[in-house]
Amino acid sequence: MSFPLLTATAALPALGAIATAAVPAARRTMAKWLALIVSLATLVLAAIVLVRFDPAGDRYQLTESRAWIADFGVRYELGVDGIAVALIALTALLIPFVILAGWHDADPLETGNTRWRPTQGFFALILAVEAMVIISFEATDVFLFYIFFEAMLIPMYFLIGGFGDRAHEHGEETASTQRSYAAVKFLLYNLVGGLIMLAAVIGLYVVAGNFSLTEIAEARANGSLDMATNTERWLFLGFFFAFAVKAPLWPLHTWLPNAMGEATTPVAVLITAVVDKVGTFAMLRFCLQLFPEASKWATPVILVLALISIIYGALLAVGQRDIKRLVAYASISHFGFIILGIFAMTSQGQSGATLYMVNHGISTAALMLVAGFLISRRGSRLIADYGGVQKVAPVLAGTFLIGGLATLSLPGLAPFVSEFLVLVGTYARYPVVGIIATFGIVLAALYVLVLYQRTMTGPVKPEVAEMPDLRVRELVVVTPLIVLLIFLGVYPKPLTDIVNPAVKQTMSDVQKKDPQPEVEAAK
Amino acid sequence: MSASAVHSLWTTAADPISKIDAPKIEYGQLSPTLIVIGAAIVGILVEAFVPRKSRYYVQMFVSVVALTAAFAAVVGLATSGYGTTKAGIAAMGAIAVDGPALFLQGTILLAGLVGLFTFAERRLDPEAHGNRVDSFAAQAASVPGSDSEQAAVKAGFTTTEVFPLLLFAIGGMLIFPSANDLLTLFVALEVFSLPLYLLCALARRKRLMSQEAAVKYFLLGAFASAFTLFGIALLYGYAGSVSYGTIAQVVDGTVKDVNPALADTMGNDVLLLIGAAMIVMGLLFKVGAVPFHMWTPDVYQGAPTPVTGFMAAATKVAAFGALLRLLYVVLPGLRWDWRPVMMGIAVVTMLGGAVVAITQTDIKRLLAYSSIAHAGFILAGVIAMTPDGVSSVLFYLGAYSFVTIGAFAVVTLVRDAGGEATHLSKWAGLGRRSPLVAAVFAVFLLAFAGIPLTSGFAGKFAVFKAAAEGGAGTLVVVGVISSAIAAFFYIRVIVLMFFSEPRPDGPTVAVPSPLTMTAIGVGVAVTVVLGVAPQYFLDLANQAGVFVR
Amino acid sequence: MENLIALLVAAPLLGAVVLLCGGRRLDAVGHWIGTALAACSFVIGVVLFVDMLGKDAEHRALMQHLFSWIPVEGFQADVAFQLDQLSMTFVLLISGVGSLIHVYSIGYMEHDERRRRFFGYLNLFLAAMLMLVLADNYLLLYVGWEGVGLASYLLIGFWQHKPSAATAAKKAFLVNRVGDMGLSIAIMLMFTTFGTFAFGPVLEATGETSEGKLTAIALMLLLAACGKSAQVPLQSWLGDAMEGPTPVSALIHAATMVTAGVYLIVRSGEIFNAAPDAQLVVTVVGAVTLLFGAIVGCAKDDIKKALAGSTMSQIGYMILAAGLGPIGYVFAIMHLVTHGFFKAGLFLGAGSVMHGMNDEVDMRKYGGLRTYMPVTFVTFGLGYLAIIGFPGLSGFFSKDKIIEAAFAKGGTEGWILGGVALLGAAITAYYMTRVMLMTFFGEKRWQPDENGNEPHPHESPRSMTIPMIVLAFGSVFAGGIFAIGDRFLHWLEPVTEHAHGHPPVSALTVTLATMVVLVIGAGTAYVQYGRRPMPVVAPRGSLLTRAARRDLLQDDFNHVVLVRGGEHLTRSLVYVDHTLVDGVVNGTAASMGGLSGRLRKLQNGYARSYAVSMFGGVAILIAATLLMRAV
Amino acid sequence: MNPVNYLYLAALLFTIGATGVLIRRNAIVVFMCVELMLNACNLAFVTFSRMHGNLDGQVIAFFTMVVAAAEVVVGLAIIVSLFRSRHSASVDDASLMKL
Repeated sequence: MSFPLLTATAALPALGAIATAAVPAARRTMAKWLALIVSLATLVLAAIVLVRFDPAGDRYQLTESRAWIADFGVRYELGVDGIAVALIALTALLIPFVILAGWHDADPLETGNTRWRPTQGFFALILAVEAMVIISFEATDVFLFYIFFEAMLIPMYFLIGGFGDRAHEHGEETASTQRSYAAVKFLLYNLVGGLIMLAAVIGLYVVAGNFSLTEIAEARANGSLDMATNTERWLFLGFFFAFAVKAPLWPLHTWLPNAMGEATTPVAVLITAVVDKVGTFAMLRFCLQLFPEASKWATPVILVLALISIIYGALLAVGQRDIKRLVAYASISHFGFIILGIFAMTSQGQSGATLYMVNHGISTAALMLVAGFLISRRGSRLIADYGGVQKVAPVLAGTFLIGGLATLSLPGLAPFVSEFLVLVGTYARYPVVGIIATFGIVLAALYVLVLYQRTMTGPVKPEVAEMPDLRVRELVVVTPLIVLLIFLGVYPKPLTDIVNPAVKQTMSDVQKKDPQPEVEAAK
Repeated sequence: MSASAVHSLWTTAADPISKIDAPKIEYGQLSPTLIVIGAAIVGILVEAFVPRKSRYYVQMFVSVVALTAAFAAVVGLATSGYGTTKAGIAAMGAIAVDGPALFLQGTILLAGLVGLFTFAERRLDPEAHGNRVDSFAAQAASVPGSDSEQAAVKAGFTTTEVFPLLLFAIGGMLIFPSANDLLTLFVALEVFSLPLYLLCALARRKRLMSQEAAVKYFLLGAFASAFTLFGIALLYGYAGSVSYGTIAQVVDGTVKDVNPALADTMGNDVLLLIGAAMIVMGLLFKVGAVPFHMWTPDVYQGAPTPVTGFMAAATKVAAFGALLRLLYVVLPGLRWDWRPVMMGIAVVTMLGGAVVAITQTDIKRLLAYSSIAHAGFILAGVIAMTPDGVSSVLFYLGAYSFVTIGAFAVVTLVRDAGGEATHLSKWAGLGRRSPLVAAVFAVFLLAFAGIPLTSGFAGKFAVFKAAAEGGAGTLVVVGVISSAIAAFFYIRVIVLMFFSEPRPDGPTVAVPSPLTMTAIGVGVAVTVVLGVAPQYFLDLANQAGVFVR
Repeated sequence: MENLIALLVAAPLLGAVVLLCGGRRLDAVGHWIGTALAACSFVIGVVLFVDMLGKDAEHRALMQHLFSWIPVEGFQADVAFQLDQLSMTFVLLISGVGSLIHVYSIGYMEHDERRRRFFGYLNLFLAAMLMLVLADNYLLLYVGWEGVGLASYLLIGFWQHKPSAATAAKKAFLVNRVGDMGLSIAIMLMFTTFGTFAFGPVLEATGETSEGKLTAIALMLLLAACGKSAQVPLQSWLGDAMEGPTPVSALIHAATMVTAGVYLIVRSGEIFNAAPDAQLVVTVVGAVTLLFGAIVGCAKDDIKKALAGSTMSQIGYMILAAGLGPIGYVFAIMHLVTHGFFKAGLFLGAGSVMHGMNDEVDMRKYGGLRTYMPVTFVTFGLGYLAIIGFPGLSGFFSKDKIIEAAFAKGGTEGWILGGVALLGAAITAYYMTRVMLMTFFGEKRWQPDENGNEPHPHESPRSMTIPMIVLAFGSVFAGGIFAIGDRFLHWLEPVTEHAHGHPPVSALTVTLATMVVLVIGAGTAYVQYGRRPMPVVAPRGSLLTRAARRDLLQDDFNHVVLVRGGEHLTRSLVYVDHTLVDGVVNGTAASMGGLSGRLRKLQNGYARSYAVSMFGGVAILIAATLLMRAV
Repeated sequence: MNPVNYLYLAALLFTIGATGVLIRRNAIVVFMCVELMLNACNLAFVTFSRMHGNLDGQVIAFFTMVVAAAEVVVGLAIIVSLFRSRHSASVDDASLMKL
């Protein structure tokens, strides 16, 4: 067995987390650097995975398989297809920026207490999340995936509840109560989803007898394992519910605004840009592969929900008074697009959805992190507290605008490619749905531009008059993201080349063909 | 009733004594129990003859040696195949020596050993008059707050009787799951119950609550065992024998020689059903299943925390062991009658425990209710009626007991002026004051909540899996729902510890001696190991999954 | 040769990148870099033009394939350029006028400390606009399409500290987005219909699909065009867009960007030809806008807003012509080009005036400026003559052709459209004369502003006047050069095939009619504004006037229906999200708590009640067991 | 006479005992009721032993007595200590812990 690259990619941040947590209280900066270095090393490993991955090769590559819990029919099986590779790369890429952006977010308020070591905890938890996210992208064993899909909640929970924005308009007391409310809400929502999934997982075992994704999918394909229609549907629902909570899909979304609003910005980025992707990813990998029939059966409802998410999320984003909540609702709208693309069941839709996961990760990270820098300067998340920043801090405003334009998927920036693919893919099969979804792009323009106008333009508010422009550290965070946004917007080919084969596979799993263009159909 | 039968009764009674041949006892196979009981008796003698100053150490020594030896014996028996191939009935049909018995005895002994450490902890309470004291009353006989109590405290008395009591309890628990006839079952039940009643009354602080707990536990326990006994009587009346094997045969109708009297009673299933129900009730009482659970919160809260921990862990193990044997060996022929009923009980137990726990404000009561909910989960596995069911239950018990002892051990550390600070509000901000302790407790809570990568998840999964395979899918769904509800209050505690500001009058965390540290350490270790790599223990449980008839 | 095409786009793009990322150290030279790169792409354009003239008409189109952009299963989008006569026309117009306006801006923006950024944006605009007209498929066109939208957003809002400017910019972008929605839906339709959206394949395959499909596509394209070219019903943004610096208004909101809609329709000619109904709608939209803009133009006292109205109306002419099909395409483009010259000229003139008048825009505060700023007066005057279609000047030829074509549509439609076109011509003459008179004639009406410094009207610097002069030349001669001998027609015919329309009345009659209405319009204006003194404060005016001042109330409509309605919708949704969606969850949690609290009561601490529960329990147990046996 | 009647008696005694546990307040009395229940069991054992004509029942009866005695020892100890600290043997007074 060759060097277990995938295991290493996940294990490195895990070990890094332990090491970081072990750093003594006084050596705060050391912990930060350690975490940063580990995350960068992980990035390198991810890059190696990306390189070693051969789009033309087998569906799952770099596979590893070890015995684990034979009694539960569980094996330690890893393997990546194009979609997973892309998302692993995204994760590994974003974490260093998250860490950099959160450099000072976890400095302890009272330095006297030597027992309490928030900084170490903060960065250790971030690395732990990274490890778990990566391995859940790699897992090709349903149980293994489930384990980390669930376990991921705990570090996230502490990240949300334990660390919040420094200055809060209502004072630290309310802040902490709201934080813990948000954290609990996050955990319970996802835990309930996970537990319902657990029932389905057990059901799957009873039906299939093991958890190997490849084996089950194969057995489903060649008919050696046929589920009763209702069984399949129930199992599908069990899985989908958990993923829909994580994604999040309307009406299971309300935890996201609270979580993103109360958490520190880097953590908010972690949630929406990385962790939530596991949900949509899992729909693509597990729902469609394991329960193709049920997926098709549920498609109409899911499409409607996705549509609602798109419009509803956008409208609510327009109505927000809080920058971070606004971005959160925008994300809900975007997740609607992703799910739409997945269940449109066309190559364009699914490729689009996959690209969308990556692009949305980058664009939201850019927008949210800049927003975070803004908030950290003024100490308020209320849009109304800003105005005329553009005049005071042009670079900040500029980057903010670019992030916003990416969010409204301006052509030339990465999100446009994915969003358009999703729309085209959806339209090809469900024209009405496609057209309704298109309204989303107008609403997106609305909430982004309103946000920009209210915060950045107009007469300079006295409170922001002394606001400093972006610092070097912050530029280091934002610039690469923006460059990436533009690059992937102009030349997404490298990404699509990796993704396309995997999508073709998925399409064959669900036995769906792309609708023929009318003209060719006529011929 | 035929006259001949009566006559035969007389004649056999009139036979010369010499006819009775001495019973044949397999001392080797019974050694674990014998060692522990023996040690307990030694402990009594120690109390009688060893000077007070050195009793503590001697008792410690005796108990530790005994438990270790007993555990070694269990391992020895298991390795020499008594768990699998050589499994059989010992002591003239009174005791079964087979896989489940040995597995559970092993678990009980280890739990007992860990529990013993928490019993022996003497660093937590502030020194009274220069004597290190443990969490037991200086002199149980003295009235709380009286001069005699003061004197006892001043003299530095400590109730070292707890050690022999603990050993007796463990001895009874060792017999309980391996009892192979109803009489042994009943005797074992009493043997481990009575010491526990006493132990509950021996708290050093909050003695009134402690005594109240003891009274409640005792009266209700006695009440329950009366029912059990009557059930035994009825079953005996039905089958004409109290040995499991015979009863099972009678139930299945495969019994060899049917004398007219037996034929008479055999027809009468009412005896059987009522009897079975009453015995099962007694066992359900011990495991704390709704609606026989109501003693649990009060007793758990009032009893000295080390006792609570030990009780919560070991009693459950023993009682579920006995329940398994009863249902799988004696009453399999009856499963269509009891299975639906047990399902109902499992459902109400899972939900009831979880729901009521939501609004608890005392950490010990909270854990009590959580233990009720867990009893429900385990019942789900019991109901599976498959070998997987047995092994999953065994695994769950093993995993659960150590988490429990560990959790209660942590509870003993958090103290303020009035002893242990068990009110939840006092735990606010514990994570800030002493992150390590809080983190450890969080781990236990997560295990209780069944979060993946903890033993709790592995156990829950095993049990639910067995239940689902056994065709009890509804139980899985209910179980999942109640886990969701349960998660809520485990999370509440974590929130309290980590996300809320510490109170100025908050409790301090005492630095324990290696004893308690070991207890907690073992708890954490087991939690993590069984969570990450449970395979070995699952195999163990699988091998141990077969009862001997 | 074709490898030069990419450079057309690359040059200004480079400029944009350099200027926007360059930072303060480029402030000194920024405007030069920008201008140089704009000029550079103009030069390349000329080179290509010359080269193109060298070839014979059929083989003039050049293609350049750069790289495949979005390769996905069954979906092929390339970054590829196509340079045919149509594109070439635009390239020259855009880069030419663009360069001039760069030069102009050097002077105009002299005192603005963010001049570098201004030039960056201008270059960005050029790049996007050139990509728009050079793209060889609709998706790439879409990129340019939104690119110019972005540039216009940035430039309208260039003076962001003015809330009005920021709002105007936002409004422009949003309205355009609505149009863009049309374009993207059109592209989706093409994809599902033809499996591609490259010009060549799509336009060839039009024959192979139903008219219904084509009509749908055409209407969606029209929607896009309306958004970009400020046609009814998406015209509302253009007036506000005048918040931007005047060069921007000249370049983007007069000469080039707003005409992109016309380009789109002409470019998609085959589709429209095959969808008559859609064409009819196009002509109607054109006609309506034509009048709408004209009327608005009559009422505005803000010189730029008046010109904006006129722009609307002129583009209305072009759209109308484009709607007429093959008989109109060429004239649409021709008018577009000439309009590009004179309207740019007019705006630059206006800018020059404002420059001299402390950025005063209210024409009622002008008057008699001809003596103060002669060059501006002359150039503006020439532009004026051109736009009203004074015989011999550009506007005359191009507009006249359109009116003819409109009549040539035939049938009642023809008469109606022609009539509207004529009426429009009259109104044009009227409001332009009005502008002219109010600005340059009569006696001076300006007073010191509140902080007492009185404007000192003066001629603008060379950098500003020269572009004006050049454009004036354009507005004078372009029309003639194009029209005489149908040069322009022959030049474009290979791309947009041309059909000769036969107006019911002779061309001469039409021309004469045009002259007549022209005189009437101008005359009325003179009677109203030339003869009697102009009140500094606008009189209340007739209902129509007041409506026209408010852009015929369509803003109020938008405000009431869209803005207010939207606000209510979002606010109620926020409420729903918080109370309903969230409430359900929190409700469940709360009810759980309540249930728990109630069950707790059972645990009342009395041992005997516990015993009761046990007793009851065992009773139930027995009963149930027996029951199980019974059933 | 039919031994079954003794069973009825046993059941009766048992029920009386159980009822006593439920309705009496004094801990001692409650405890006596429990003992009564145990004795009811004994009666049942003996009767069944008689019916089945084997000695198991009688043997069990002896065991039961011993166990009962043990219970008395432990029980009284606890109850007395409770009484001494509260000066009341009422089980209802002992309700510090509830909810």
